[in-house]
Amino acid sequence: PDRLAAFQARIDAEEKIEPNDWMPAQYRRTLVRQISQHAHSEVIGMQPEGNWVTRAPTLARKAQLLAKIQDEAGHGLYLYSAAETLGVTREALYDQLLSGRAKYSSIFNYPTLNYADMGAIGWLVDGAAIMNQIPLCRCSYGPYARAMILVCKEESFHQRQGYAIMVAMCRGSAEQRAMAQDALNRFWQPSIMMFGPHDSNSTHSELSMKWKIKRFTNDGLRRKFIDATVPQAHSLGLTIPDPDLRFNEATGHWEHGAIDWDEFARVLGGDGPCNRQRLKHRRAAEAEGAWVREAAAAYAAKRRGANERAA
Amino acid sequence: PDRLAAFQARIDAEEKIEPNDWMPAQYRRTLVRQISQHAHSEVIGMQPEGNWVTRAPTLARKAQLLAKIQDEAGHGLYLYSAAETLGVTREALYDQLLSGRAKYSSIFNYPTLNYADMGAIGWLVDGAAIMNQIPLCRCSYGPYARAMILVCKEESFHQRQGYAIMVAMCRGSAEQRAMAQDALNRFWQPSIMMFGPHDSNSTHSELSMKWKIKRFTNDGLRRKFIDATVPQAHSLGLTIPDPDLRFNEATGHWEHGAIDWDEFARVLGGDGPCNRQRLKHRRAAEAEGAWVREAAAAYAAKRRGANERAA
Amino acid sequence: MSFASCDPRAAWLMRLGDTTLVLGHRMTEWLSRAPTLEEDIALANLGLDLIGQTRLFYTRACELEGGARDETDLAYRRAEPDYRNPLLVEQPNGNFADTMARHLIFAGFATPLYQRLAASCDAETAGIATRSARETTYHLRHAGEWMIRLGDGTDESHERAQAALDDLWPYVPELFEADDLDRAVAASGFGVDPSTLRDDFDAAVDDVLARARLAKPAEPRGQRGGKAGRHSEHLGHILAELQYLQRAYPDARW
Amino acid sequence: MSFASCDPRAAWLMRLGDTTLVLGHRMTEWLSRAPTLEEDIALANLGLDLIGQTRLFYTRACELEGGARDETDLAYRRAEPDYRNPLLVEQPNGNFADTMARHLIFAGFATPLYQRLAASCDAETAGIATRSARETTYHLRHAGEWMIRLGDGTDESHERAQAALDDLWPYVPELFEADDLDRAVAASGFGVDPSTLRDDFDAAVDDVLARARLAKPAEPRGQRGGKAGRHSEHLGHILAELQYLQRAYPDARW
Repeated sequence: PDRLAAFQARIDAEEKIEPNDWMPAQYRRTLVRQISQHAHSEVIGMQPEGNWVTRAPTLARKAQLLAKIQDEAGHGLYLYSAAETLGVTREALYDQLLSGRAKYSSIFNYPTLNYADMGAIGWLVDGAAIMNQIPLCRCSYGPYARAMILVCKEESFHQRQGYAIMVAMCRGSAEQRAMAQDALNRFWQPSIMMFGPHDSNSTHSELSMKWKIKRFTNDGLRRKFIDATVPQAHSLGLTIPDPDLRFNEATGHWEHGAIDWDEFARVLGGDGPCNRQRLKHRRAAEAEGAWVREAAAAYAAKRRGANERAA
Repeated sequence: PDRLAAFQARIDAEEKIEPNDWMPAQYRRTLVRQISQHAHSEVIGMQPEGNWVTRAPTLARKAQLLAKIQDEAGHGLYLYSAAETLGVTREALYDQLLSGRAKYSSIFNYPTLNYADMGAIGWLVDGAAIMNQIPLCRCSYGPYARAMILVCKEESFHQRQGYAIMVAMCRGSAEQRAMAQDALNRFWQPSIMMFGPHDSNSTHSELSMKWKIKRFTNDGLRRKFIDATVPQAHSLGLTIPDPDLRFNEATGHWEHGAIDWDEFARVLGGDGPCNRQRLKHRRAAEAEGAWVREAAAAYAAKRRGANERAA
Repeated sequence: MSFASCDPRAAWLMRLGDTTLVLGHRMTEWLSRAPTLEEDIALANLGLDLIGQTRLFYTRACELEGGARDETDLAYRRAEPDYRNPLLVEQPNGNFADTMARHLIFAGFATPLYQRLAASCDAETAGIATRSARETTYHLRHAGEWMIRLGDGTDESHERAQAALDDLWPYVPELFEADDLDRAVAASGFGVDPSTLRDDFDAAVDDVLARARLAKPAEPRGQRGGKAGRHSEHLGHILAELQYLQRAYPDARW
Repeated sequence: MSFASCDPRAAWLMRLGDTTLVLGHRMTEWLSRAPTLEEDIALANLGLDLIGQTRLFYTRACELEGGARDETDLAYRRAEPDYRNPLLVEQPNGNFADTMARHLIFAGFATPLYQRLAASCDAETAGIATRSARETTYHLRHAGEWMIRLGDGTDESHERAQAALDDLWPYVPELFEADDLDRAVAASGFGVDPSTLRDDFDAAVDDVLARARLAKPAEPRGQRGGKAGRHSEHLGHILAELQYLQRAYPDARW
């Protein structure tokens, strides 16, 4: 209890908690869960965009997409490393992903169906991710906060790039504009769901706020995102697929219609359009790569043996 | 020696030899080799055409190509059955193919690189095959002769169909005409090689002639093919890729330039453009289907057991 | 919802054609890769039937629409959302059990559909349906016999067959959900309401699964969207290959 | 032989660009399928370098040719025989050993090629080559390290690595065979005669194979044709995917 009070005092003083510092078991658990989910999301998130790399319409767009997916793999690595500072192994976390026990952002269970989706993902999905993640740069846990500074910097580059793709599509042919609208239609709801359930239904929130893992409520972040995004959609000449969306002059905020939380729960629960496909793909890659990882380990062991004999 | 004389007398009298008749071991071996090579050729021959089924340019062409490849699989089945009447199993023959010990027509080791190849294969490859095979309808071995009657009927349909594709290509756009000429350029030499080495270098031939397995010489059949094909090429507006090709007014035959027999030997010996690819594909299909064949066998055994218990 | 054609009859027939086109494409991917030579022939046969049905459905649709488009326009010159096949048929071939399970589901759905469509008020359509029903009756038997062999074969084949069913079952509900277009053509006596076909499907499939010693998966909420033009990621890759020559050489005549 | 451009310098640079384009495409096929996350990043890097090189080679080729075409025309709007890459780079990815063996061969060829091209009489080309040589030097090290790990790892990995080398070695000779175009650009001081690169290639590869305990395959007669526009069956499938959007939407601006 004394330790707990001291811990809370450090948090309240905006000090960073570091790996070797004492922390409540619940704090550790919450962080492991959140960081590893984030890492898994980066890894699974490579697939929907990877779906268009071989078909990217120009070499510049191909390179851009490839670089973005590479960044995502890099984020996955940073985040697994941050999680490992809390005493878990990447293998154990990865195993939770492959066995379906761990969650990842449910947005990646939607398919990418036309090239404008590469724009919509950058603009909306990375946009929503940044809203969620910028406060995490000030998270009380040091390694996580530092990883997020790097991640956010790259994500905001991706977000601008995604918007630029949308601009190009909306300035292009009628078919391209239709693709852009179609992409927005499919990704809008899943994007605003990324902020999680309404505050009234949100678990884990209170403690996370107190421990400064989380600094804003789900609804607050969602509002901020919508306020930023609606004018962008209008300037693209696109229609937000929400007939109830309206600007509230009194509050100065955009108000959205009902969100289909049943769908959110279904997709999170494994029953989205691509959940099975995403995990199957990941498992197949793991299985097919097993002999390579074994070879690398065997080679490293031989080298160690040789070095020891030489020493 | 008496049996041999009686056997030869039957052959000379144009009687058919049937599976249960006595025959010289060499006659049996020659037939097994020839029939199984032919069967293997049908099976491997599915690949170069199969390469274009998913990309066939119209539904009519797709159906036509699919039906043709299906016929080839059917020919493979007939021919393996004919070979089995000589006391070998299809599995044993198939194993010779997969292990690389058995040969198949070397023409199928060339790649199909544009859609006109589907025309050129029908026109030239099936055309050459028919020239080789029509005499086999009168082969002294009954089951082979009967199989060849059926095969030849379908092959000649394929040949006409292939020529019709060439006509359509040559009547089409400039790009299509270029594809047709390119296909002819690539398939001409391999097609005239299909008749085998010059008579002066041909092994196996003499005995095969005496036993009426074979009725015409390689060069004779090749001449017949060239005489039939050159005017067709001209009527298509295509150029035969042989600068030395000329019509001999005295003999009334077309005379071709030198054939690259080194290449023939190389491709036959396993070093053609697609030899490795073709066998790899076949082996992969066999390996991937093993569990299905095992399941079918296990099910059949269970049914037999159940029927016996019931009886 | 938007229809793929202004004429509901044409739009509905196109949907049938899209379904057989995409499944036919998947079948042709098997060519020279089947577990036996006999099965190579059989799968080619299924593919040929499907492509044949596609041509008949498309051609009649184009006639009803007024003749501005033909089968090549429909098969080769449309974008992903214009295709209105259910998601089931664009799922990858996977292993042989996956393909047979997919085909059992397809044929279990298409056979009663075509049988009822044989009573269409449009004589042409009725004729196509009669012929097609004969074909898919054979498909149903073929896929059923394989599911029984695999389900009651070895432990490995049983496991694969069950996994195939479990993986594909989420695509079953979409087949039987009637939308506005289904209801419109059923009401006019031209087409069939797919929600009326479920009992026939269950009877056929239950019989096979019982003999195969396979468990029928619990009814999932299911994945849907293809009938409204919202597909899986697979369709785009199919079209890239299928349409390539027509797209690359728009002026050619093949 | 026919050149892919009237300007031999442009034709020769296009050949380099075709090579990196096709190999780059193969690399992108690995995305999210690598044995480790680190390797996913590494393979993406190789792909990025190759696509970057492609753009530079194509762009300079288009300038030399007179500017009527651009990199998009070259990458997306040509037919199979217009591409002049050696057959090596269009071979399928296969397993990880196949990909690493292919890349060892490519980088062992491209590194000395680019190093000498850095002395091109065309300053632009020399600059591109200098930059590219730095990249492929890293590729050579990366592929070499993996071949060593696989060759000297487990029995299984050794066998796969050796099989990969054996399968790909027939595509080695084409890389080093000079044709009229190679000789023309080499003579003018613009380009490099590839037949002069074989010793460097052998030195680099021999060193890796010795450390990997892998046997260097006997020199085969080899398969060739790609540099003259006569490809394997694989290239058509690559282009169907690569070019799809440009072919399907010729009026779009991306």
